Amino acid sequence: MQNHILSIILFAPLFGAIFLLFVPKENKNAIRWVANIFALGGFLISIPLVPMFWAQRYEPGFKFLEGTSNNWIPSIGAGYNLGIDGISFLLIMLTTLLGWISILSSWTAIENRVKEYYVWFLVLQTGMLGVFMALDFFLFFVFWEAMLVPMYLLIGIWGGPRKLYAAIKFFLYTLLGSILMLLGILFLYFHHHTLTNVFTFSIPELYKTAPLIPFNIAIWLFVAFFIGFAIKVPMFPFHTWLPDAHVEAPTAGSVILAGVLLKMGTYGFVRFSLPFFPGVVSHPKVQSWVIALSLIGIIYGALVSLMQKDMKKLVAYSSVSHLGFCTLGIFALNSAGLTGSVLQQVNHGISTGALFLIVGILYERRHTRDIAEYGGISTVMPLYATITMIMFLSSMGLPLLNGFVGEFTILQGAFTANWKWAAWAAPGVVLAAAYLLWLYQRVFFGTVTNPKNEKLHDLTPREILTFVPLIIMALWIGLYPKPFFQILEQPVNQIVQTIHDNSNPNSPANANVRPTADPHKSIVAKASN
Amino acid sequence: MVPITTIHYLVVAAALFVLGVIGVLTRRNVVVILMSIELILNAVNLNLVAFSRMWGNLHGQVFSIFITVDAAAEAAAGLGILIAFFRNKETVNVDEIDLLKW
Amino acid sequence: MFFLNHIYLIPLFPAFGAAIMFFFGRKLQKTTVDAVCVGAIVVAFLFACFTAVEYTHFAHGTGQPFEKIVYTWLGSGDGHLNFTKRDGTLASFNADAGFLLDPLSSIWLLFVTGVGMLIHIYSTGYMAHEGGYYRFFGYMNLFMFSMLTLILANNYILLFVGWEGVGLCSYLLIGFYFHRNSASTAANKAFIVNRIGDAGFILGALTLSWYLGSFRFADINTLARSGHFAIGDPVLTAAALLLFVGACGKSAQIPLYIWLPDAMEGPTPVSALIHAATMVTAGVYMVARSNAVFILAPTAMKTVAIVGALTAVFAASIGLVQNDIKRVLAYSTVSQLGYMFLALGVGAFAAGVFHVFTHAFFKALLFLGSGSVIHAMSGEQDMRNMGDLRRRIPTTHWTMFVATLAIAGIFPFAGFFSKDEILWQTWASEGGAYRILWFVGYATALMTAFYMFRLMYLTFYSPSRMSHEVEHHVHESPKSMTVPLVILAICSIGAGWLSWPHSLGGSANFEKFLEPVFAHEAVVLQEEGKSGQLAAGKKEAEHTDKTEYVLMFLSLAAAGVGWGMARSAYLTARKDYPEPIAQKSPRLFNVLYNKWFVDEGYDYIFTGRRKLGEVRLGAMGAGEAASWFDAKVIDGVVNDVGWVARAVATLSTWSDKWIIDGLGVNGPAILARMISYPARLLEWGLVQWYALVMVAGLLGFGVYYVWK
Amino acid sequence: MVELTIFALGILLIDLMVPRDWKWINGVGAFIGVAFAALCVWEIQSMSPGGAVGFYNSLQVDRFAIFFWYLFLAAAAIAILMSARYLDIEEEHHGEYYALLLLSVVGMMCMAAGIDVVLIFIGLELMAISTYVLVGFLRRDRRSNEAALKYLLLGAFSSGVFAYGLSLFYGIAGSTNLRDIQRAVSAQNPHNPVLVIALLTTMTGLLFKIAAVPFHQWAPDAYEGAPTSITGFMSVAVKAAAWAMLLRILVFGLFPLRSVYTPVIVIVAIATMTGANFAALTQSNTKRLLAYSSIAHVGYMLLAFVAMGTSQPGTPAFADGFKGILIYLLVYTFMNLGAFAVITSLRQGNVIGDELDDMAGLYQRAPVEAALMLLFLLSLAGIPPAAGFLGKYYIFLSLIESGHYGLASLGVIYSLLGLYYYLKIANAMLIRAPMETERLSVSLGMRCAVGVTALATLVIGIYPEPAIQSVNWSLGIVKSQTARPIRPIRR
Repeated sequence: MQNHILSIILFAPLFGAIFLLFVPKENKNAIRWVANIFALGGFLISIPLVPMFWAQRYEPGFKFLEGTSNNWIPSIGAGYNLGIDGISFLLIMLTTLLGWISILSSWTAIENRVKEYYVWFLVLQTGMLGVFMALDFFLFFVFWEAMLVPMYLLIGIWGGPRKLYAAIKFFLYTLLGSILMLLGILFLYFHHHTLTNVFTFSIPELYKTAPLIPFNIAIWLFVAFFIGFAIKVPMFPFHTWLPDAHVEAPTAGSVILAGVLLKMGTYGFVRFSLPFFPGVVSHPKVQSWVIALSLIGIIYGALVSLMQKDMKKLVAYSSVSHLGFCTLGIFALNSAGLTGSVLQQVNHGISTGALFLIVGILYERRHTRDIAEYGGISTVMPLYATITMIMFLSSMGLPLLNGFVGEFTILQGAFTANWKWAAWAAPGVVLAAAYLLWLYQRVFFGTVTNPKNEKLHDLTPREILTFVPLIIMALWIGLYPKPFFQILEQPVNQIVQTIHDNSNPNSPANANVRPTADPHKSIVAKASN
Repeated sequence: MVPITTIHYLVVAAALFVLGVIGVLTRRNVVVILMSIELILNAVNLNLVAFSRMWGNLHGQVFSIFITVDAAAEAAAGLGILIAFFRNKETVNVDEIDLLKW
Repeated sequence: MFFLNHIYLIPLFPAFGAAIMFFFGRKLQKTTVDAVCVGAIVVAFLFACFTAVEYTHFAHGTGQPFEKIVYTWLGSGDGHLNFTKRDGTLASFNADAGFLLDPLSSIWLLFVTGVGMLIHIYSTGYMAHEGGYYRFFGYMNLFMFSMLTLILANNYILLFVGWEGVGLCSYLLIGFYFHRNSASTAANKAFIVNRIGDAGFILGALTLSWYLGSFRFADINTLARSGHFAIGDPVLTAAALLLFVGACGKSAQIPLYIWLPDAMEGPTPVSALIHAATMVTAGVYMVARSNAVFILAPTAMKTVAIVGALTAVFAASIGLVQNDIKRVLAYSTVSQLGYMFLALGVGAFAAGVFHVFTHAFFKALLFLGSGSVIHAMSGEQDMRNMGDLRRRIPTTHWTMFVATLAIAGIFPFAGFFSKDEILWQTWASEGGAYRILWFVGYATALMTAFYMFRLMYLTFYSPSRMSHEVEHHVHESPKSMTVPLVILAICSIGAGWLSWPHSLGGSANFEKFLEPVFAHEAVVLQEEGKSGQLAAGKKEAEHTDKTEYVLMFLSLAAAGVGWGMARSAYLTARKDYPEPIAQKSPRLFNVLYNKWFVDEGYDYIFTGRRKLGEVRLGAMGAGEAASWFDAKVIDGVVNDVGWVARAVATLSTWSDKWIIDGLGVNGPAILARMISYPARLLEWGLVQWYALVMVAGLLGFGVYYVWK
Repeated sequence: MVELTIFALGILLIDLMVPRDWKWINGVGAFIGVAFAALCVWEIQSMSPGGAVGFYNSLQVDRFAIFFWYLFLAAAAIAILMSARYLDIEEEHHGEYYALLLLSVVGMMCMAAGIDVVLIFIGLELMAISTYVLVGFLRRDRRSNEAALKYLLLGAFSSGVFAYGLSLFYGIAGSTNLRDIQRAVSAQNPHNPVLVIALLTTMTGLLFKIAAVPFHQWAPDAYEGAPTSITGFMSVAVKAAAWAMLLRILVFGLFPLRSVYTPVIVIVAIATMTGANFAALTQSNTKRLLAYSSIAHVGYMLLAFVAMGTSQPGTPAFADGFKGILIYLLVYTFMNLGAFAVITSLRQGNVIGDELDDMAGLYQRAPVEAALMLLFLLSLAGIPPAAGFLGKYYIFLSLIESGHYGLASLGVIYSLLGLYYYLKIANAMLIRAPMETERLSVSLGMRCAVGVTALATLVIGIYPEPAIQSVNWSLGIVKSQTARPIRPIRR
């Protein structure tokens, strides 16, 4: 169990999907039950990971290692090699939880082609988990790409009116980034070979050689990776696929998209960009450029969502703003910033996921997301209104709810890196309150003006059940985040250490100086014995 | 009187080749185009024979025989297909063969 | 030590009440709701009293703070999660759920729980006939929880929890009547304006931690007082100013005061509790709490003083002409808060806190009284339709009269002592420019007296202007409402005596009690060359000064004059009575009546809710611009790339077809005649065209080779 | 090969005897023939592991050849499986079909194994002529006739040019054996005009056969017109054979001239990717679309060839480029055949089924096939874990290793375009509503064909190790072109 738990968690959903294939297509409820059981099962079997991980949270390096660096495709040095650290651990738990919730939430939302829907969803689940678990670049890339297909189909088949446009845009946009990233990966792979005469995709191995790439080359590699991840996040100029994808996607799709898929970009930054190119990311120019994009994203996203007329679009743009915070924290390049960023990624998964569920519930009842259609909902659906309020508050970062912890830690990191950054990020917090409260006022306050809204029924038990875990998590992280900080401490500090060791303090001057030869030698020695 | 060297053969062959190419490009009748292709192949044969003479081995001649055979086979197949085509379309003009395009 | 060690329970009682309301409230009877919520506050109050007593024993005079850390809230708690301070050293990122009790917080603790309790009791009567009864009390309890957290926090971040919490509750309570659009708008306004302040606050706290390496008040004060930092240290100044931005938001100072008047949309007890007695004084509390930092930043101090004075007079001027009884009180609150900040700004922290203390009682009383009036008038709030209520609702009348005397600063009511102290300190703290501040404060005192007595006369004395059905509904409020009024009235008389000044032979106990918190500032102030009035030791020496008596007399005179003016103007105000200011200068009246058009200006410039001609400025304007940019430019580029690809494809494959069709339209004859034979080659789908391309390719290779 | 020929003739004879409704016998016979041939190949392989040279030093049965032989046989087998039902529908059920199929395979084998230009040329023509006929096999279909005619004219033309180049090489080397030609050429100055003309004309022939721009235009027409099963067969087997020939001649024989031909290849590669991808974007006919896509794939493979041409033998770039091409061909065989198999199965009584609209709502009509088609399309687009990614991986790797970052990023852009038009098909299948709703009836053979190809695509994608190993094995020889002892084998 201990040695294979990752594989079990990883393939449980896929197994579910295969099992689902044998359920007759006509019997929709059976399909729903099976899918939900497997989704819940997928979540439950990931629970034992928590105590196991907690026991060794301070141990350095990756844990629960599985497979070797070349047990899969020896001839190219790719291996089925899994392992997690604090960062991936949190994201994995988030994925399993959200996977279950979103499958539960689509019980009534999906009426046609039910079977495929759940099959693709479970496949998607496996793909996402794989991305967070892979310790082998080849494996990572396979999961990274494989996961696009189900998402594409979820948007394309069960999406809204402009689903085709949105789906293709999503697929092409992401593929562009990922192929550029592939080129970067291949270069690292080749570079590792030139140094050590070993062909391997093992990420821990590449950690050793990648920082030795001279700056003038590393910068291009960084750009290749950066575009790949920035599109996924999405960061400011690359974000336009997100609103379309969100608006067209079915509710559960949006939940997963916002909750997990976007995190892959940020995860990529943390896991790859920083440790691979410490010299580049710590170069003042590069850093300030990326930070500038993040800050633009924060304010820009908030401003745009302020003026949206479509609820879902509003939430989508708010994600742009929130993820701006995440990237800001990452590229502050210090412990507080990174910790806060990862925490904020989890928080964003929880609260924005919930927001999409909320929008979805109204949409299911009224089949419109136009804000002007609503008003005074809190009189007809009081419970719904309450839950919405809680989630809005958590999303706008109210203390004692999860959002604040992440945002504040990020701001702390940003401030200690450069106080101006924090100062620029602060308006984002204000605007967040502005657009969310305004939305709340327009939808929930006032009197019921639209007769269609008078008959709306309040949340069903199933819908309540989808929110309960999210609210619990929000309160937990808000009230007692200490465990999360402890889980993140070791990996974050390690990354910061790497950057600190490899960054040359007066970068612009001797950034282009090749690193001395002896590290190469040492590496070669390492490889030989 | 100038002795005739391999170069002369080559030039003649090249001329034949070009003629064949031009024929392929310009003639409208499929049969004529097939004949122009024969022309090209004959240029090849001429080359081969001249060279085999120059080197004094038989590879070239063997090759040229094979090519002749091949030319015949191609012509046969070509004519067969052309007949099938003619049945359907009542023409042998290449510029009316434009069903498949873009 | 039981109570001290379990001090964290104090906020938890109301939190518990709120939780009950949240989960089961809908099903509960009104009586149960009362029992739970009011009970929670009563328990909290008693607990607080015992805690305070225990604290006095614990500190026995030295005023040493008591600190109780429950658990590590932010941070990993094992000291490995660090951040780099400004000087490059590492500091651990840490914010505890820890509670601090010292004289300052104990004062707040007592009057917040006390006044809170009274207002809860009052509300049981006032809200008796309102819908969403449980919701109201749930919110109120939640507010008490936040406020107590704010008071008892031992670090800036936990304080921020309460800080945002009270903001949230005021949002919820202002928007209590959410059917009214005006209410929800006012609620949003309050929250967002507060959010602006909060941003400043957070940045200030971050600055402090970045500079001093901690969020704990204890650490920061010790460091700030260690003398390592020069007076006027730029970073500390910046931090102080940022914190003050937060205070401006919470305590409704210029330029962020705009939300408070609108906040009157909430039920009256809410106005009394949140927007008069407790929440709005949080800013004062926070500044007083950070006195060690502020005192090192003279610039910040000056800013505080000036902003305070301006707010005081500005709000008072608006209050002169308002007709909505609650709005008058709201502006008077803003103005009084201005007083408090003026006091803080001139270094008279104790005086400022003292004014907060007294103000809590009489302003709460005024609001509750006005609530009782509105209750009696069955919802009417416009003073133009009132009058002659003194016999109809006697208790309300005399309690409110006491409060008016107090706020006007009539001896020996509470307001007199605190306000007088502030004015005196302002006068004495520094020469020159500060005398202007004194004058401003003095003028404000005059206005205060005027508009308060205007309110009294219009409401209680002048001939009745009520409509008839209203008139015979008028009735005195139930006991649950009047009793708190009486208690508060007593406090409004007595509270001031706690700090009977030396000059009148008293022994300012209140200040003595606070001394340990501020004493060091006195020293610093002296170093700055000011006369350290509030260094208690010096006091006797100071009081040989005659001016204090003069000023006292002057302020009394001002109060009297204001009273007189109001009496002459409004005692006999009949229907559509004349407004004296309007008669003197209509334009000025108009400006004041429209609150100096500040809201409109903000709507034009900052929010963008009003369009300036065709253009929309402010946040919404920016939003529109951004969304346009997003749709047209960024996404436009993306789509254009796609479009171009498609276009190229179409051209590359369909152009020939197009040519042929085009020519086909013109007739194949022309084609045949004009360009008979090369055109045929051009026609796509022709074998020879393919062959030609092949040959062209071959030749192209040759050319390319030669050319290379 | 011999045994295949026998089988081919045998089928012709049987065909005369069997009555109309027993025609499927031919298919069975052909299939047995292919299986038997595979058996023999395996026997040869085990008999002479090092490889052997026969037919008077004109035929070199090395691992390289054997690899390709297996490829051809597999393709032929799948094609046969696909054909049976299709031909019924077309009412063109004749033994010649299978005979020609087998004969063309024989030709391919000669091309793959020949090291003497004569033999290579004969093989080429044998293959080509059989395919001309196969393309025109639907005698009543005008499109088929036209395709065949065009293909024949252009094919003959190109082989003429090709032969001209070969003749010049013979003139230079004095021998038709590639090994001698290599020796002679390396002695020559690579910029000798005759040599260059010879090279260019030869390359014209080669590039025509692999259908690279600007010698590609026959392909879309021929693919569209030909019987779908043949289209599939051509698009993989013929192409593979052409590549084998190209590698034999350019890498084995004319390697000393690579400084001359690589720049040309660069141009061709870019032109091919550009032209094909853009042309494919707006196609409405599935077969034609796939035709252009296959041309685009040729462009990608040419990129790998460029990487080889610009790097020394023995460097990882060279090896990976070579591997890339072979693996690409291997993978491509399965995924493309699979795709065409699905299209073939769309040919129903009244529908031709090669328009994009015929794909609409395929999911509702045949879910399994739609799913597998999706797999093939993703594989063609190079999305892991489908096999296609492996080829892309090697090509990009070789480009990176040989430092062609520009070409690599070009490849990136074009693979995006590629994804776009593959998605067009996928959208039609999965998202659009079906035009007619009756379920698709799929024959057993077709099921086998689709299943096998899908299985291969998926397995190679998920566990590519065996494929890579086999390619390495087959390249063990091509890498080291040093002369080896000649052991004639009698057969």
